[in-house]
Amino acid sequence: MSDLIKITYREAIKQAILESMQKDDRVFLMGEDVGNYGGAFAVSKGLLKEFGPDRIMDVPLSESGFTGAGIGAALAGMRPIVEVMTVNFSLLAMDQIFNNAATLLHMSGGQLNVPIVIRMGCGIGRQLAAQHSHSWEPFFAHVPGLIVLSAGTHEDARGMLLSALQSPDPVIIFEYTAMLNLEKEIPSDSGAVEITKAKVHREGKDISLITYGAGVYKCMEAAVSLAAEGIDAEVIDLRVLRPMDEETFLASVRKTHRALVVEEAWKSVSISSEVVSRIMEKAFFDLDAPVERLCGVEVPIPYPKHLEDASVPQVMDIVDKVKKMLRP
Amino acid sequence: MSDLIKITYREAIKQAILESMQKDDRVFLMGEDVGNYGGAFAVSKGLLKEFGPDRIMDVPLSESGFTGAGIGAALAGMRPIVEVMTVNFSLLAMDQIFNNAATLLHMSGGQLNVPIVIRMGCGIGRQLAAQHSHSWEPFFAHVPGLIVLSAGTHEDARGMLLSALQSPDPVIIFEYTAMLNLEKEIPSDSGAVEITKAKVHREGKDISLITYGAGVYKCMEAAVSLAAEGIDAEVIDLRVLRPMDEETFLASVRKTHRALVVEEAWKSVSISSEVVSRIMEKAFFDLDAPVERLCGVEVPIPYPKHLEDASVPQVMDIVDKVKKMLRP
Amino acid sequence: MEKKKKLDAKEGQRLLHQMILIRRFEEKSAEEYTKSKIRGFLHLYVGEEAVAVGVIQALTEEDNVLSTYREHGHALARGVDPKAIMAEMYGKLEGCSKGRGGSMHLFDATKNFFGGNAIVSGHLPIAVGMALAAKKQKKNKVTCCFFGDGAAAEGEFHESMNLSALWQVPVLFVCENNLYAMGTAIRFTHSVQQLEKKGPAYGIESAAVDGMDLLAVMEAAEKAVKMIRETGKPYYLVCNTYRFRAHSMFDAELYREKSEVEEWKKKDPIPKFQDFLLKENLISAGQIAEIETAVEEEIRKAIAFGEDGTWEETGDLTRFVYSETQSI
Amino acid sequence: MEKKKKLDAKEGQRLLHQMILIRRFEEKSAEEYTKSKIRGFLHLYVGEEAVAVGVIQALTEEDNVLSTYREHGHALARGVDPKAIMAEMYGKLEGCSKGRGGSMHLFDATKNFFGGNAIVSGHLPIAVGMALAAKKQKKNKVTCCFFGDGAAAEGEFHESMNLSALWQVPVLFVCENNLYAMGTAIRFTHSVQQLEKKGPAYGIESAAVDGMDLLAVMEAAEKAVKMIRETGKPYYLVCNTYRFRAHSMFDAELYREKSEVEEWKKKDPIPKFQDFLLKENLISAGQIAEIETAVEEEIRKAIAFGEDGTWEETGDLTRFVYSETQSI
Ligand SMILES: Cc1ncc(C[n+]2csc(CCOP(=O)(O)OP(=O)(O)O)c2C)c(N)n1
Ligand SMILES: Cc1ncc(C[n+]2csc(CCOP(=O)(O)OP(=O)(O)O)c2C)c(N)n1
Ligand SMILES: [Mg+2]
Ligand SMILES: [Mg+2]
Repeated sequence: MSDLIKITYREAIKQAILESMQKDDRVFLMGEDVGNYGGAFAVSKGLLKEFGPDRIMDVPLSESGFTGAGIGAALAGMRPIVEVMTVNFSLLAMDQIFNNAATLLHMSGGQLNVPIVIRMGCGIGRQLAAQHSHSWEPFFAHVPGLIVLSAGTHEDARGMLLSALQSPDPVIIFEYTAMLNLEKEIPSDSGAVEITKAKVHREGKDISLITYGAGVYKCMEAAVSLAAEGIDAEVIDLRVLRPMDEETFLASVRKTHRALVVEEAWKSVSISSEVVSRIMEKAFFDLDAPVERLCGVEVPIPYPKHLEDASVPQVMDIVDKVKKMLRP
Repeated sequence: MSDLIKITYREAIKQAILESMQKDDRVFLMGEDVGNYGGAFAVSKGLLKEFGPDRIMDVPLSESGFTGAGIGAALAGMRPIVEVMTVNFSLLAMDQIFNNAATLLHMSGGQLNVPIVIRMGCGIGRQLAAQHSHSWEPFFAHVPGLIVLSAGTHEDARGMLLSALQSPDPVIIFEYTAMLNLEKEIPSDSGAVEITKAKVHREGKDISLITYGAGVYKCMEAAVSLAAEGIDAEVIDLRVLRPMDEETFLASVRKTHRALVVEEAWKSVSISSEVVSRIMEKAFFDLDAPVERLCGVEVPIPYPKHLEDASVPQVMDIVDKVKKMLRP
Repeated sequence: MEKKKKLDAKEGQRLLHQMILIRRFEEKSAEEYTKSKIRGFLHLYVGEEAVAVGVIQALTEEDNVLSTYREHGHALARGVDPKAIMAEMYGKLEGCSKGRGGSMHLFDATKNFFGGNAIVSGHLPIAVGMALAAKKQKKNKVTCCFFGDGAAAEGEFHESMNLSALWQVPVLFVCENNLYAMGTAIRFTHSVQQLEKKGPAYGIESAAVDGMDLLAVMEAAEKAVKMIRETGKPYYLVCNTYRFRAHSMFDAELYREKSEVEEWKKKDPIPKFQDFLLKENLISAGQIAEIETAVEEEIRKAIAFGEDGTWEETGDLTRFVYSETQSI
Repeated sequence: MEKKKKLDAKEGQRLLHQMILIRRFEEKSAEEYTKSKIRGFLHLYVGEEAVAVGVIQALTEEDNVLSTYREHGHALARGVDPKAIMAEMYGKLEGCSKGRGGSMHLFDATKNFFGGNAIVSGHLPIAVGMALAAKKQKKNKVTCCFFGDGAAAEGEFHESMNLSALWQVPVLFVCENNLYAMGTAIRFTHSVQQLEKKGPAYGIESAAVDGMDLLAVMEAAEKAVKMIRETGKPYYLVCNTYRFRAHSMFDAELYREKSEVEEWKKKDPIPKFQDFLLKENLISAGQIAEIETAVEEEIRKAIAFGEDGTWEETGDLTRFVYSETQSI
């Protein structure tokens, strides 16, 4: 086995960009402030110097325009990485992503591939208030034709991009801005990762915690606390929000007979709704109790820390909820 | 009780616009081709002549611009009805709807109301292919701050708009273009309708069919067929997709112990996912069998009739599915 | 002037053939629509033939062409097989998009014909991206993008113009100003109606031309393409034209006077060009009759091909939602 | 010229007071940010004071003002209580948005100050709509909308300019061209960098002015507002200015030379205006010192007010997602 290295989430993404650009000269990065500014979150700092302005392209505020341009470039044989600074601004590019990137292959009878990768910062946790704290994975996960990935760990922050660039189909990658500075250990040779499967991060027998994105480390932390109290939780990171790998979490539920789905997005019509529905449909008779959900409160996220914290599930909320579910 | 009149779905909407404009001179209609063309689907035909161009405003192709302008006008005391011709084009206005209309009240600490009504044609059924056949109710139903209505019947096509214009908060109304020519009988004095509750259209004891939009008449028809075979289905029209009235369908499921959720939207991360989840969470122990779903196939809708038909649940699919569920 | 001298008989006849083919093809399509052989939206190009033919003749086979939902003319002028187009509108597997797209979504990658885009203005950013790719790949490839006067009001027009000029990419924007966006006259959609005046705001070389005059369009297009190839910069060409028929088959044409249409029909590009050829002795009356006969035969074959085509198996509905091969 | 003659001592001192208040307020905010009293994104207006002060003094209390996330200056110039602004940034209930919005979302309906909008360009359509409402309501009300050079590249700029000119509504677009959109210099965002040249493409009366010169801005704004009131038409004013500080507190300023910043600091609008007042004997050194002291006191009070403010109860998190009263 290879050595472990300490790395921030930010650095993990950056290395992936760097490596993919070195490997394939069809790859280029375009987005607002990715070049001269060094990336809104300093992810691409230094890359402009390394690759020059043709491959690290600063673009004007024109989300629809440059995302569409990325689609066009992909159609024409390039491998663009389009950075939509954060998901909050992705609505402006939604038409391009949903009506073009997601439909062209099918609508053209298989003629036109759109091998674009769209990365966006996502989530809550920096007191940025209503218009800048969205968790909109559910929108993207609804749309056939897209592959939707959520990088809930450092390995995935690094590996998903590398794999996505091999995909003939459009891939959306959600990155979690609240985790950028977080340091973790990953294998020094960690590279491309599987992008069709969910992952069991911790095995357990009492309950399945099913989550993604910023929920992953939170659930792992909760599982540790729960273990101390004698509750053995299995933690599953969905990773691929579309097409969803249900086998992994169904197998888990068939083993533990109980599940809690945890996500930061608003509760209604969310990823967790879909997970619960699939368990209902395919593992109903394995359940000892109803599956429950801990999700984002359905409110435009407010600015103050205490209200922001109250808007999404925290580790203690997960712990408490599991205890209530198992020891009512 | 009042007389019944025969009316098309189109005429029902038109009467509502007419009546609301006569009643309140703050109301005006704006949208592409609502005036001189008479409405893309002839809904507003004749209204320009009646009310003049200040109140029936043709707008340029600028979905973000004119929807945002509607939000501004609402903030400033008007009661705009913005027609986004069809939901397919709403992505271009999504930022205005989600980041502005839905957030302003909360984000301003209760200072700013946005009493806008946004109507859009929706759904499949006219062989318009991938970019023109979307059912995107799920996106809107995910977003707090919005009231999201689905007019699955002629009474609602007429009544929802009247009620929506009384709301201090932004209301989205989905209208189903495939139903425009459909004639039904409604009470001649039918007017404003309740817009917080789902509706039981048919009582039954064997299974709950939970649906909305274009699924409503389909489920009613299926229920008639099923009745002929001795299966007594209850049919529930969700009507209000956000905030969702769960009481009505939970009560139904507690009675029938079985449910099938039917919708035309793509299956994953949909309205049906949310309904199933709430039943899981709140009526699990009342269930005799897992709740099932019949939804749109996850594919960009193709042009040919046979493939289009195969893309969404048809009456016979519902009948067959229910029979399989009840007599496995 | 110079142009007129250069045109030889063979080329003149070829172009006339194209225009007549488009005209008859559209007339036949309308007929097939009333017979319900073609369904969905059908937007005809009658009256505007000189634009597609005049512009596309200036391109090479390597160049890219993108168009709107009113694209039969562009596809035909591009050399897409009329049989494959008709089969597409019949919804058959032999169609140029395997029947999935219908009238609004003609694609033929072998001809570098990229649709067939039904979201107004949605293909402009894509065109910019394809041109960007050509620049990066150092290919001598112009990307030509057709769109309407209505499209120029969308934000994507602004973003695309700016991006193309900023990046200096070889794209030819062709605005087909037929004075109406559906039923909305240009005076209701643009504050400045000489649409060529929008170009200088982006520093883009711009021109307007009489789109009813094939020779004028040819000359303008050749000049534009020459400049693009020489400088690598974008060019914006406004072709002032008129559609003789309704916007689509759903249009009652309430928004314009019959007399206006009649006035414009006097400028019909086909007799005009025919007369020119006759006057210059580049064609004989007999040769014109031969063209008409040949076109009739082509269309007869196209219809037969459509009729004889196969329906895609319903079981293949979800093919090409994602790619079938992982390497492209 | 004429302007300079008209300015009396009292008014001159009031305006100087405003500029100094904004400057000191921003400096203090930065300080509070480093103390973690203020969180989220913080965008300072230092260097650009003459724009907000010069434009807003030309408006009446009835007029509407909309701004971006860099809006402290506009709020202060508009007369929003500095205490309420500071409390807002402290996240307290006494803030002008009840603490929900923070720095990027200042609102004060009593001052007709409508944000505080953090999606770049998202408020332009809203401004057009408010102006449209004023026109419909026959109110003598100008709507003034501030935005940046970056914003002008967004599609919504194009749509809003066109709509305002088409509809002839009383809106004043003020582009604060500070040469950067975050870290992207204007040469990377606009193909034509004299942004006032964009106005004629819409037939909108346009002008550019030295935004570092209060008197020049005042004169230009007064002329613009006068024209708007007289004609009811939109006006587009570009104020060329510069931000002395980083884009936000997360900005390492890699994209510009220190020397460039120093060069611009020589044009600091505050000493310039101060010198003018001194030279014209409209103020004495002692009076300037008094203003500084008064401002210091105001800011001290604002901080104390913020400190003493109350945190909203977590239980009230979901207040105002929807209105609490049904009639507005
Ligand atoms: C974004 C979007 N909005 C609305 C429509 C509906 N629609 C289809 S064609 C059309 C008019 C377009 O006019 P123009 O661009 O002038 O092209 P023309 O049809 O005249 O060729 C409209 C409003 C659409 N397809 N896409
Ligand atoms: C639609 C959108 N895209 C991106 C951002 C991120 N962002 C915030 S401010 C900014 C730069 C805006 O520049 P400009 O309009 O010139 O205003 P300035 O900050 O210079 O005052 C960017 C890219 C955003 N808030 N909204
Ligand atoms: Mg047109
Ligand atoms: Mg700027």
